[in-house]
Amino acid sequence: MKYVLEVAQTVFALALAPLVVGFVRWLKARLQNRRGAPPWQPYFELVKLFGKEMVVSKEASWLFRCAPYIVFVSTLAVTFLVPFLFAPLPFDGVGDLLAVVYLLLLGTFFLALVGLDPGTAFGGMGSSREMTVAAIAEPTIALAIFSLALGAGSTNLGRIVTQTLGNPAAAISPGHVLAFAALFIVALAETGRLPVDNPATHLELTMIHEAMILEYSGRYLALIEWSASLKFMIFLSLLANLFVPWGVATDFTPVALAVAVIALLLKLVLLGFFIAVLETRVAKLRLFRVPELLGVSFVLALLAVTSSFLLR
Amino acid sequence: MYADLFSQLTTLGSSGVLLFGIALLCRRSLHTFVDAFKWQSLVLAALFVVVGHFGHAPELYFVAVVFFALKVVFIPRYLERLARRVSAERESEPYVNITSSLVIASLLVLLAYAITRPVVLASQLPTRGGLPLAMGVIFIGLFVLISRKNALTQIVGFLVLENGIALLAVLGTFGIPLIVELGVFLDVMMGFLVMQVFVYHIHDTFESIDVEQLNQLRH
Amino acid sequence: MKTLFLAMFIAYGLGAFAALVGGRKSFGRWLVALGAVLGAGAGLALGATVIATGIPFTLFFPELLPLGGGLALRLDALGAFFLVVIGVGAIPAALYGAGYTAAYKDGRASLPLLGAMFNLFLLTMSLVTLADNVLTFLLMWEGMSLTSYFLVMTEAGEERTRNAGLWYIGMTHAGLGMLLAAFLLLAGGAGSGAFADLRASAASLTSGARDAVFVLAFLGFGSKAGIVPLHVWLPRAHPAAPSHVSALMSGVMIKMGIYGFLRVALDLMGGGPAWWGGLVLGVGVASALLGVLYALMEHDLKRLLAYHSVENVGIILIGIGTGLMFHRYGLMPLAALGFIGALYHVLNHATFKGLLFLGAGSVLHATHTRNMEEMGGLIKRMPWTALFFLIGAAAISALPPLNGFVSEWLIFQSLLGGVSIPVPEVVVLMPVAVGLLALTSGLAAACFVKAFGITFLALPRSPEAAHAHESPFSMRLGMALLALACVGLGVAPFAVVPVLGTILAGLGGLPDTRAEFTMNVFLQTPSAFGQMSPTLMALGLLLLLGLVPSVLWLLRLNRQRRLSDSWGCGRVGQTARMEYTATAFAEPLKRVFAEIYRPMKELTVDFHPESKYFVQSIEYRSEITPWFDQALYRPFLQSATFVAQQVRRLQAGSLHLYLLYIAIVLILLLIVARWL
Amino acid sequence: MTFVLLLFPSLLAALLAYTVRPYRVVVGWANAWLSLVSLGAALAFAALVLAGSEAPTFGPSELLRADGLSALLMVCVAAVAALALFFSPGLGRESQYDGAQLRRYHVFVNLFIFAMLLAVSANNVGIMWIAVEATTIFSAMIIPLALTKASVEASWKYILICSVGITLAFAGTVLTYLDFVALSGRAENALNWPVLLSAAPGLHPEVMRLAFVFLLIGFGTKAGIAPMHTWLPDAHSEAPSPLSAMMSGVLLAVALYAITRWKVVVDAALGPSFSNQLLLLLGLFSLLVAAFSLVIQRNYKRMLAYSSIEHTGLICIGLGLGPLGVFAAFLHLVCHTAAKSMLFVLSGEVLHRYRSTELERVSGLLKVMPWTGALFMSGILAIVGLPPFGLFISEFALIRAGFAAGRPGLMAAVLVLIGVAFVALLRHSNRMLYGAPPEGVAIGEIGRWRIAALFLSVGVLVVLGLTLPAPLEALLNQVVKVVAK
Repeated sequence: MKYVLEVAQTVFALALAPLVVGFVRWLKARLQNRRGAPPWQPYFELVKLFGKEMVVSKEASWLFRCAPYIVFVSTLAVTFLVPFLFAPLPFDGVGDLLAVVYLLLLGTFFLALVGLDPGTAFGGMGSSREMTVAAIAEPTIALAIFSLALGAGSTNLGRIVTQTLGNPAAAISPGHVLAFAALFIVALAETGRLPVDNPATHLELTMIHEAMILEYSGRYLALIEWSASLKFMIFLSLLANLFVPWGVATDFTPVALAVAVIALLLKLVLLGFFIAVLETRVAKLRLFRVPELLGVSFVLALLAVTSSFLLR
Repeated sequence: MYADLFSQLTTLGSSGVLLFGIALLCRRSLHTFVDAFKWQSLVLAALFVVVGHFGHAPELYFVAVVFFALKVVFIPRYLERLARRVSAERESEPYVNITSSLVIASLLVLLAYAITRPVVLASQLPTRGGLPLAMGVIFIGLFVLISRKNALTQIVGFLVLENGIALLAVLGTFGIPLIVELGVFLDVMMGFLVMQVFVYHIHDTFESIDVEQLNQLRH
Repeated sequence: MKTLFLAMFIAYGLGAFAALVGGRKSFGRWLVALGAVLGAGAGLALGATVIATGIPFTLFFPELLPLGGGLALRLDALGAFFLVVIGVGAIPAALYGAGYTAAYKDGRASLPLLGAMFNLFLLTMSLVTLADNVLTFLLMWEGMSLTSYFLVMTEAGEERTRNAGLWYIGMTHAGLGMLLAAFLLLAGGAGSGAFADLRASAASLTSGARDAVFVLAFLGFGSKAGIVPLHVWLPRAHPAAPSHVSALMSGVMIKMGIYGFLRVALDLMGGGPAWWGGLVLGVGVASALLGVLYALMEHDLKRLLAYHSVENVGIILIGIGTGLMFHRYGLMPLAALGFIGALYHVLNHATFKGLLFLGAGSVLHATHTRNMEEMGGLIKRMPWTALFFLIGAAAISALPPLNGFVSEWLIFQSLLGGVSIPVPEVVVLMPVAVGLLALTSGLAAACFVKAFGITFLALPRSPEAAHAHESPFSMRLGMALLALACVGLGVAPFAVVPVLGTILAGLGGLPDTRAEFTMNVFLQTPSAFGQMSPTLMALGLLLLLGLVPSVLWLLRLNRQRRLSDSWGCGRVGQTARMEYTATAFAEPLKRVFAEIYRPMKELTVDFHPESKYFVQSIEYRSEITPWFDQALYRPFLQSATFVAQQVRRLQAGSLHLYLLYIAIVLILLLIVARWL
Repeated sequence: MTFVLLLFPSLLAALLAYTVRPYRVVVGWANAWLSLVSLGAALAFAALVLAGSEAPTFGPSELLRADGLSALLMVCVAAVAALALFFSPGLGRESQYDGAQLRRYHVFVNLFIFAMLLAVSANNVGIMWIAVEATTIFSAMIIPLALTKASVEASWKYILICSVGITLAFAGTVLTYLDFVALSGRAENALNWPVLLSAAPGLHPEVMRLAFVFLLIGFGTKAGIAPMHTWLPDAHSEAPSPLSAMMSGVLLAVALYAITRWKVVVDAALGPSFSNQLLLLLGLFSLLVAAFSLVIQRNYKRMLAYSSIEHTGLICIGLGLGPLGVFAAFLHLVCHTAAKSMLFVLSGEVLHRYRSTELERVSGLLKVMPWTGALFMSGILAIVGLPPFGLFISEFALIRAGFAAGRPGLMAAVLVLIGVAFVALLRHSNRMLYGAPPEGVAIGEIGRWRIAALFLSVGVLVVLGLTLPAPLEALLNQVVKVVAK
């Protein structure tokens, strides 16, 4: 029974992901007092893309054709591990926070490879910058995990959520707050949001994530767009549920599940609003200033660890 | 009286040998060089006879005769012939001028005295007084070898060194066992012959017997 | 077990003999490969039986090496594990070698010597794990270095190889000197030097002597393993050797350094003060970070892989360092976890580094060049090699379904476990180590995207790359075996971890952790701090990978596919010059870590004679020379040559000077004798 | 009787070479086969000593005596002599020396061997000194076989430095005899070694210290201990290779034998500490000088000469490290003799083929003469102390003795210096072995028999490397019993 709920939760997350991206885009448009496309616009794009034929470059190899599936599958696998609605997930033992990070790295690895495959300058530039950002973001994620695990006594996501639910005082301890800030910056870097990479443009100087998938079309582009939005959704819900776990259902009664869904939606809206405001306020950083930003997040994470250790 | 006459005679003889050694240092021309050596060997042969007589060591007489034949007659004659044959020009300027080499020689003799103090105490023979002088001759022989540039003078320096040791032997032990003594003389003679042959070789290949040119083989 | 040992010995011996007799003919080359495979197989079996039964295998020849107390061989669990690692590394390399050495038929290198030395190298390396007294160990150790030196010098035609060979044998000899000093200090001079006596006398050593032995052993074994300050020979020697040999050297030989260090630090000395673990951890982190940083900047494929060996040895040392530290504070289960992570990474590194070097070897075999800037598009001409190289690259970047991830996860967990160390200032060290290890794995992923992307994908950048051909079957077979091993070790760690537990049981007081770390399919760390099941994860990924395309197929979505040019901003015709090059790929990271690299930049612009505004040519040169050579080795070499110059002046050629030497020494010694 | 068999063949060979006016090849071969007779005698002595019988003596007032120490050296000398004679110039293929030179060579080389054998078997210390002096004189005659500026200079320096050195040793002998006379009056057989040894405890310590300094400097010059080593590189690089093989391999060993004989007497007189410190000091200095002189070297014969100085230094250090050290030192001596004599003979072949002793002009040896190249490489690997060969074992034993004698600091220095010499030697020999052969050098192997003979010595080295044959071990134990009672 629990496994059916688990699959249901994954399908729910899968369905919700494009909406979250659409909502943020719509909100940003509104803030720049533009009418902007409706929040559910991404669904139309996905349906359109799935219908179109795939144009593949002559130089590309078999890797080009199967990479989208790998990227999508790896992101999908992560959704099985992340506690969107209820905490003690049946698949919790299969992978912990480290596994989540490395699964996402698997996706980025193949995406970067595929950026190089068609042999265009854009692809190369995109994958080079993507891997630079990913490499420098790694230590911050590891330290954020360290501080969380320290507090909860285990790196498994379910245990962390239940632990923080158990003693709410821990949620507002400096360790958690600093870790939240660090993880927030890294989330922006990983999902290609504004200060690090501009998701809305095709200008080769400013696009990192877009550059790699320039050559894709049709079904492949749909899969990659969907996994990108899913990744954005994962990071937001991680930020939400690990640090503000109230509302996550611990037993499987329908009422608790309903509460969990509403709580999740509320948190996502809140975070989406915050990101939209941030993106309209701040301009894109020059590539070689990104390491300084990630350096700041690294120091935050280090402080999180030491403080959570000293106050234990 | 009998004993101290013997020791006085031996110290006189050994100081004579030392004097000729030092004389060797301030000689310019080759001929006078060889003469000094000849006289030194003569005094040494006489010393052999004296020690043989007083020290009741009859075989020393035979050794003295051989020594005389070798070091006074045979070697100087060959040296003269060599000097004429190789027409050694005037002895080229030694490394150290005469006065400072004399100062060094005296220092060496003083050092010899200091070093051989325990040897003199250890030996009970009446002739022990001359031991430091013998060590002095050894050091001076070494100094001649180092300071002279001419190959011939180096051979003479080597022979003076040998005289010093022979003197040490006769004063300290009234003559080492006969087989060894004869063996030593045989070696000295062969050594001298080989060195003499080499001087001819040097003369043929280097046109002069100044050892200064022998410095191509380095590092 | 004795028959297995004899089988191994005879197989290697026959292999070497066959090489000497008929090395040049292809039949001879296959015999050599067969001898090596059989020998390695017998060694593997011997190791497996010793691990399975737990009874150590001993053999003693008193009349051989009587000065060192006889040729004593004893294979206990630790040695057996490394014998298994040799087997795992050697079998594919030998198969690969049969095909690869065909290239030397044109007389560039002497095949009989290569074949014979290959077998002897494997034999001496296996005997290193079996040695049970000081002289046997050192003899086999130096024998291993000597045979591998000959292997490195097979292509001794170029000056670069000779230089590499000299660096290699010089460094290993210095290492041997330190090991000799360490062992003799440990044995307290007297005694036969058998490891059993060493264990006994180690306890009675003063703490100062124990520290000296530890540092000497660490430097001696570290120089072979390739830790940072002593790694300079590794990027020179490994690329110079033929690829199947460098696969063996990188994958297996540097592990002998780890084996030796574990044998001395853990088994003979039974652990020591906390700063031992701290030193190993510090050097491990430094090696890992600097290894990957310099690998990023390399565009010679084999040098890149050699620098990665330095990085992975660093990771192994991190595992050992945490293990030693926990051992010191009595947290035995965590100590066992650290060592298990290290040993697991030893096995994994042997597989994926071997695979990568063999892949690089077939690329070299096909394109006759090691420079990545001249490759490209090989995936279309060498599909199998590309697939195997991709598996290797994914494994080394610790991506989930493969074995790199499992051992890196174990080492991360042991680092995270550091929290329970009572001493606060040591614990602060842990998060820094975690951060740097994560940075290293991130950079490794970036480096292998560059390595695989530039070498195999996009358009061929040179005619050789354009005409590359797939490598023969034996080479692909070797790579296939290793790829399978990578996937197998990645998917089924629950089988391997308990075996590692039995190996470490009782070594230096470690508890038997056979059942502690695995619960049927799951891996978990002490006090259930971290739990993961790579098997289920791999199954899940596979299931989803099958599910998603079938769902799309069921929905009858549009499946046409049309080939056309890739987007070039409207310009017609795409050439290889438009692609990203390896240097360009690594340029952002070079700019980020500029102060570590301190790159030498040189820009020369010569203007048109008439006017300053027109430029005839701009030349930009930027080079990165590892500053170890300048900072550490150059002054050492300069001082040696300076002293040599002074000593040379001693023999100045003048006879009088020589006689003066004798006189001075005589007078000095007389004065000494007389008065002192 | 076996003494006659030991000494007489070389005299006979010298006589034979002298009488046959125009030199003919048959004389060379006869000498070579005669030398095997003395090798047999030496082996007989070794067997005799191993059988545990009292040391055999011979001649008026026990002139000759063969105990463990001298038996070991006899075998070494006779073996290297046989090897050298089989490779002497003038045997077989054309040689660059004319008839007269060859005749002079064969006369004096056999006299040289006779002198060495006499020195080793002499019981009387004076006779030992005379024999060592005789070796200098005989070998000096044949260094300048072809009269060139370099060989004349080398031979003049050789004869002068060695004669001066040896005369100082004679001064030491006289001082000891003087002390003996002061103790118990003149005696005909006073200079016999057993007599001297039994009287040693009574001798005056101060005089014996002076005497040992003279002896160490004297025989040290012949042994090539720094700073008296300056003649060695010149003499060995200019002499014909078989002679330099013998000089480097065995003559240094004979001088070290003499130093050991006297060390036993001096240790009996004033305890081992004085002689050990001197030996360690001079040994370390010669190791230092040799190791760093190897770093910048342009002539491969001089390179081998400096490596002999390095190994002499090692043996001296071994002698100064107590009984374990003496065992290691003499094992090192045996291994070094085998390796160095082979290398010098090979360098002769290389010189004959490449016509130059300059390192720059010799390259691609493995391509020009594969088997000789392989032999040369194994020789270099042996003297550098790499495993399959005996020197690795003896260096291990030496350093273990050092640690046992409580001198880790000194051993660390020794290890560093050995490392410097290791890298330097390998750098030069790699230059020679690999690379492309210079044009104008004929490709082709030397005679099959010569390679077989040299493989014999490689075989000896490998056997010494892997195990220690029982007779040799027993002989070495006898030596240790004699030397470090």
